[in-house]
Amino acid sequence: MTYDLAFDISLAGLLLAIALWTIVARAIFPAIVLFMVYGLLLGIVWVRLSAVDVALTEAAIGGGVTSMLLLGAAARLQGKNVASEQLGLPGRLAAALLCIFVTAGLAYAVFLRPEVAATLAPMAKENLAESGLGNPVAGVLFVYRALDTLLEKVVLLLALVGVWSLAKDEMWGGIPGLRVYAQPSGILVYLAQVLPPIGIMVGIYMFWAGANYPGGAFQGGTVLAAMWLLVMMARLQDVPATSAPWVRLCLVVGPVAFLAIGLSGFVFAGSFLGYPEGHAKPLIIIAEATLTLSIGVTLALLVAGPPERMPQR
Amino acid sequence: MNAEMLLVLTLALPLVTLAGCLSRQFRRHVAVLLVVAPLPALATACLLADGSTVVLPPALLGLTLVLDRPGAMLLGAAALLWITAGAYAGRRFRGNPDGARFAVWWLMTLTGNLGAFLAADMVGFYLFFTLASLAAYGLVVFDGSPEAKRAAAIYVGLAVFGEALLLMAFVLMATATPDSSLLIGDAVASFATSPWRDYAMAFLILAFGLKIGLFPFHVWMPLTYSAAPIPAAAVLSGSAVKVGVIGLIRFLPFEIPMHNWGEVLVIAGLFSTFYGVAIGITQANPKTVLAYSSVSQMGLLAAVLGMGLSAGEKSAALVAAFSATFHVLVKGGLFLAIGVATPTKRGVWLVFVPAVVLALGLGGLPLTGGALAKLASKPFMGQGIVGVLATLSAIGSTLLMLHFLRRMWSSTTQSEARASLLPWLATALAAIVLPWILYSVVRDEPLRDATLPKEIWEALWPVLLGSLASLALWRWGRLLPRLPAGDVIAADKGLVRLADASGAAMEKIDRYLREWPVATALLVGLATLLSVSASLGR
Amino acid sequence: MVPDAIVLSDATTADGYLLVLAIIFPVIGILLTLAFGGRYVERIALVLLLAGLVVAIAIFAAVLRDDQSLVYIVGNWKPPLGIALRADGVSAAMMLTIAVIICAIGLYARGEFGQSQATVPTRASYAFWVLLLAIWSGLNAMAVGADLFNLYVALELLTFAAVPLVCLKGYEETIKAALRYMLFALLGSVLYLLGIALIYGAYGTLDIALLSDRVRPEPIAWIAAALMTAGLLAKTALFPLHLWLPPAHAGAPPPGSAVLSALVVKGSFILIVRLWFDAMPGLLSFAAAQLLAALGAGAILFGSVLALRQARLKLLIAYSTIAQIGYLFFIFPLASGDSASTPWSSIAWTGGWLQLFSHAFAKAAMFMAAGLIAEAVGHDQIADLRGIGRALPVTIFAFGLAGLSLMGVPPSGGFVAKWMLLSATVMEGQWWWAVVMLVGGLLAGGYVFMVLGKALSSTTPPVLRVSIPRHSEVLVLAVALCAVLLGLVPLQPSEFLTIGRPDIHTTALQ
Amino acid sequence: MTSGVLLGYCGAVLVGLGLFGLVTNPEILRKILAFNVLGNGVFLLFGVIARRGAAAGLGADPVPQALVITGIVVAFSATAMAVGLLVRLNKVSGQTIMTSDDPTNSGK
Repeated sequence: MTYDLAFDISLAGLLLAIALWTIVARAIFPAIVLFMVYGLLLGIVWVRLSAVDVALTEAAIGGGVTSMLLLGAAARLQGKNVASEQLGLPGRLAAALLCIFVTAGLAYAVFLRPEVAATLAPMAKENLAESGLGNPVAGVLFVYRALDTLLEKVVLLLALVGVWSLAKDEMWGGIPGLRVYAQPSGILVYLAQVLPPIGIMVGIYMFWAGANYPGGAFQGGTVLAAMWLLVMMARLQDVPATSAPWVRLCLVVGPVAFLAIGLSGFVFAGSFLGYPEGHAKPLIIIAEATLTLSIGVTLALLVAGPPERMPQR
Repeated sequence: MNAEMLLVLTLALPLVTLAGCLSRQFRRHVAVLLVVAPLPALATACLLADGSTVVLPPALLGLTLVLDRPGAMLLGAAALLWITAGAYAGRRFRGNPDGARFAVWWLMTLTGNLGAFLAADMVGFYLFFTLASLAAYGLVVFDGSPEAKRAAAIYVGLAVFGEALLLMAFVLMATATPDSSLLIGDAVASFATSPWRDYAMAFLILAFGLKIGLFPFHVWMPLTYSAAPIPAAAVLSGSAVKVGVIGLIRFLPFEIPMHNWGEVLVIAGLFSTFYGVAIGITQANPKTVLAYSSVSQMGLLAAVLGMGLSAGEKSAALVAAFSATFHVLVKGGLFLAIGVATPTKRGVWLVFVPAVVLALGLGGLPLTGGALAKLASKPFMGQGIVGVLATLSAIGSTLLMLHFLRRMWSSTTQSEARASLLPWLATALAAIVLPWILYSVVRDEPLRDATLPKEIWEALWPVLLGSLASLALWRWGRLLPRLPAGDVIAADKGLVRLADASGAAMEKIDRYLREWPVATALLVGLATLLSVSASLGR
Repeated sequence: MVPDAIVLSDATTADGYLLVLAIIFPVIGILLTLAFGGRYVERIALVLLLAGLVVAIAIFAAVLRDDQSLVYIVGNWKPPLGIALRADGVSAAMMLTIAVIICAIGLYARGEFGQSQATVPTRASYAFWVLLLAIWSGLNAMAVGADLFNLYVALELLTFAAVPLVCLKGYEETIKAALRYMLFALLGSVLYLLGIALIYGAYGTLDIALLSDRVRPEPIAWIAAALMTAGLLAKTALFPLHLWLPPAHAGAPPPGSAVLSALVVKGSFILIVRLWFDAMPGLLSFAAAQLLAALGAGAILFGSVLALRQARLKLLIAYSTIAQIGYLFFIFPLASGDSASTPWSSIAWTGGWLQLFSHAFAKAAMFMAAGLIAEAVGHDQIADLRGIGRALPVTIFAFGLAGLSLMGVPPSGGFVAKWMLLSATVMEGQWWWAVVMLVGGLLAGGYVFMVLGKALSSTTPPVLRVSIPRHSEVLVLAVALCAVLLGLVPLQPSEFLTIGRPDIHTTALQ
Repeated sequence: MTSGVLLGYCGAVLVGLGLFGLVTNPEILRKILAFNVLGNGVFLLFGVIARRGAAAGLGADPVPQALVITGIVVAFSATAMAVGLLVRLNKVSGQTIMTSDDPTNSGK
């Protein structure tokens, strides 16, 4: 037990130190690289909290695509004008006091634990059998709170539309301005050749296993996205135009399938997003499979950014 | 045609005419119809003397219309004035591309004006009151001159302010009325038990006082009447102001004597009476002089109502309505006279002579409506200080009106000489005749009382004194300071500067609050404050 | 003390599926246009606008007919495990308002974002239609959501649709505004999420009806409620958290401004009301209610004065939105008082919602009118709008009608709302809010007449760059007339807005 | 002190740190980064609550976990959109910081 606690304390200490560094570091690049490490550490923290599904998600997103996104942005920003708008010392001190106060308040809230911990775990477990799933988190995401998941996919797509809408008028439907390496270094090409097969296997496994074990569409999709981005950045494959029909199809196939299954629930299960008895698992697998693909493409395109050039004819 | 139909038609015809203005074809000729629109109102006033009520369906706001005696008198006189002024305006704007625009504002003001005399529920009254007030903006600003714009801006600011006060008064009254009734009668009756009656009274008196131009809310009157085109000034000063009078008549609880509030009205009214004269005689523009005369006359009316309120005399309302009716026609008529006065023989006989009769009528010249009004209100004014002041006010009125006649004479031009005299003469005739017809409605005493030598003398000597004073004014008037129209609002430069400075200060604060660090810190601070305040319990 | 029995059905009602359709229809549109590359985006959008309008009317009719809430249990999983959708009278009225305004804006936007035939749309027009649909979906989800986290997702849907709408034109200023909006809204979302975490940790459910039974007045609930409210206030742009609103609402294309100002800021407001009146009825202390209303009062004063000082028409309207949002917050002290047995039977409850609806119509009409004016003359400098009333009489008339509703002049929804709220101040003895409301009306009169005075002045009208189609003008007028028609609501607490409200007394939790 | 509570405090500190960065750092990209740290802190609180709700043989309550997964997706979408806006702003105006801008009374 004490080892555990010691581990947790050092983990938390490290995490906070890195977080502090990312916040106060002067230069942006080290901050983002540290943020990547921080994301991975957070993944470990989530494992410590017995939330492996979240751990995978956090590592894939926080340590992975978010950092890619931020790095890409940092590389593209021009002209740094910091000093003039820096908040004065009194202002920073006041802000620091405020933040310490907030932290104290939240710590107090954490300290105020109810006598009986509120939980839906028993209920979630109890009803899981009906869906045929083994992973209760997947159960919440695809059975109990499927509406949230569906709407969240719409949010994701909407974010993509939002990012695309930042394109110049004449570039609409063109190719995203992902930073690709004109003369990719050997290591990048090597990685881009070796990693994707493994990554794709991992991704597919993740969604497949997600039904019963930690993992799922989102984590799988994230891995797929990372692999695809790697391939594109190494110029092993061209970045597709955002108007390409297959891109559009990949984007919507998951949400469409999920929505179709949901609507069929009206007829076959007596409720929207309900599953007919005995067919829950295959339907969820179909939804997850298609969603994995869609999420992968969406995330990758989100990282790739708005269209910036037109395809050569 | 039954009574309900007629009542509805009174408002419907102006509205239909207004709706017709949506058509371009119709708009081109609408100026001619300004005479026609108030006709049903005149018919209503003549045919339905007392108490006809009609409740409109909820789809029409559930308005309740009623025609009682004071309402009928004012409605009739107002309709007459709207007809004659409409004829004047129609002639002036015929073929004028701006005519349609003028007509739209005209018809809106007309609807609001007539509606206010008929409304029996608070929402309806507020609706018409507001319509009349706000639509008049378009009439005031019509010329587009800088003075007109300034006048209109001040006018609309005060009008909206008055409406805010009135709204609060109505809400206070409605809240105190049982069964969520919105009828004015019910609301006034519940004054007796209302826990907010003093607040309601204060708001009522402020709101209506503003409308009838009691000091210091009179500032808009000289400005607007001077700026508005002649026919508009005629209906605004003649008719539209009476919305405030009918408001006081309808909403003051005469059956529940309120001594203090009555005194407030009397003091404010009498002060305005003399203030209007004092400032009016320094003015050069005849329209402005007439405006100050309105301030003075409305003040006197408020004093009569105030005495009635103090004493709990319901008949004061009827007497006030009678005086107001006379004032509708005289004031409207005199404005029209300004428009048609020419320095020709025809002008002297057909304009100046009747104008002298009308003008001195305001001073109480024997055998005019003014004398009848003074006679009718005498019992309320009593023999004390108020009575004396009321008599003295007649001297002031005479002085002011003679000053007006002189100013009108010296500012006549040939420009509008071709304007028809008919509207003016009709109005003048009505102003002379109508009071004699209506007197018996108001008072039980026989009409011949007014012709007794004693009464004639009592009415005559203030007029004579006033004339003497007028001679003095003629001789030494140049020594008087020239005050700008709108007197106290001349200080508005300071006010504007103050408003501007505070606006700039708020702008600065706003800019600071919209700084990112400030706003985010405020957000967090607010969360803290909210949790603390939630913990304080009920 | 446990509140009295909560009468809330937790089974799907007969017409409950309509609630799902209200959320899903726009989503189908988004997916279709993404799949087909937007070739038919305008047609798809218009068909779905019509379908959505029908659904909204059907929901309104069903609630009116059954005199009870519509409920839908998604996937047949009852709360706390599953998610319920509920539409009470307020939701139904809200959704109808949303539907009418969105449809009007859709028709209006055909001028700017229409497609001539089935060609590939331009960037802005494609994005506009998708974002409009997304906003509708988000708003409907906000109106019927009964689960705090589901509402969070809906809130994000709304934000993610609203932000790109702000910078659709792509100017530097609009991008800056969008970024500000985005970051501030995100901070708001995080605070809201934080509150959710605390709530779930303490009470084990996020369902509003269940929470109303479980929440106790205790520190964790206070902190959670405060965090969630603060987050939502940031998204509602209540003073002094309005930093993002003026540039965002003034910078968006006119149909976008209309939908943002009329509807989007109201989405988070509904949630604040649900939070304090439904989820945590015992927590709305006198002090908290006064605090919220005080912010509203600040909004009215600052927003109105700042509106008076703007040189640009769209900025003036944006600041007026800040002011008008302020009135909504008077519902907290005035509906939670002692003058009525339940908050929803109070006159302030009806007045507050009516203010929301009539402002929605009035503000939509104003921004639409401003759009037509800007299109016609190529700018929106108020000083240079002299005589525009003669060039665009119907538009200015509509603007004026909308302005009168904002001022609270009868007949208009704004007047009825103001009357009711004023009555409530009298009944509750909280006269200080009445003073603010009256001053607010005065200032509103100031800025409305500032514009009308210029527009109606008699100088020769400005030369129009393009002529404005008659039907656009009539559309704006129709929206403004909706605000006027709301003035026909009787001056009494509305029965409809109490449908489906729990029968508990807030005073029960002391 | 259990590890759950410890990590809860850790989340609270992350919230404070993120908030500080979001409030004070004028660079927009750093604000976005700080927002992510802030979000992580909030998610960690969910995690602590999930852990606290361990029952029925599950190591943690699955409901908060699912909420966090949804939350992470939303946060990522938000980051992507904010970054997109920032890059565009930078391209148009060369800015990388949040200036105290005023809605201009000038242009169109």
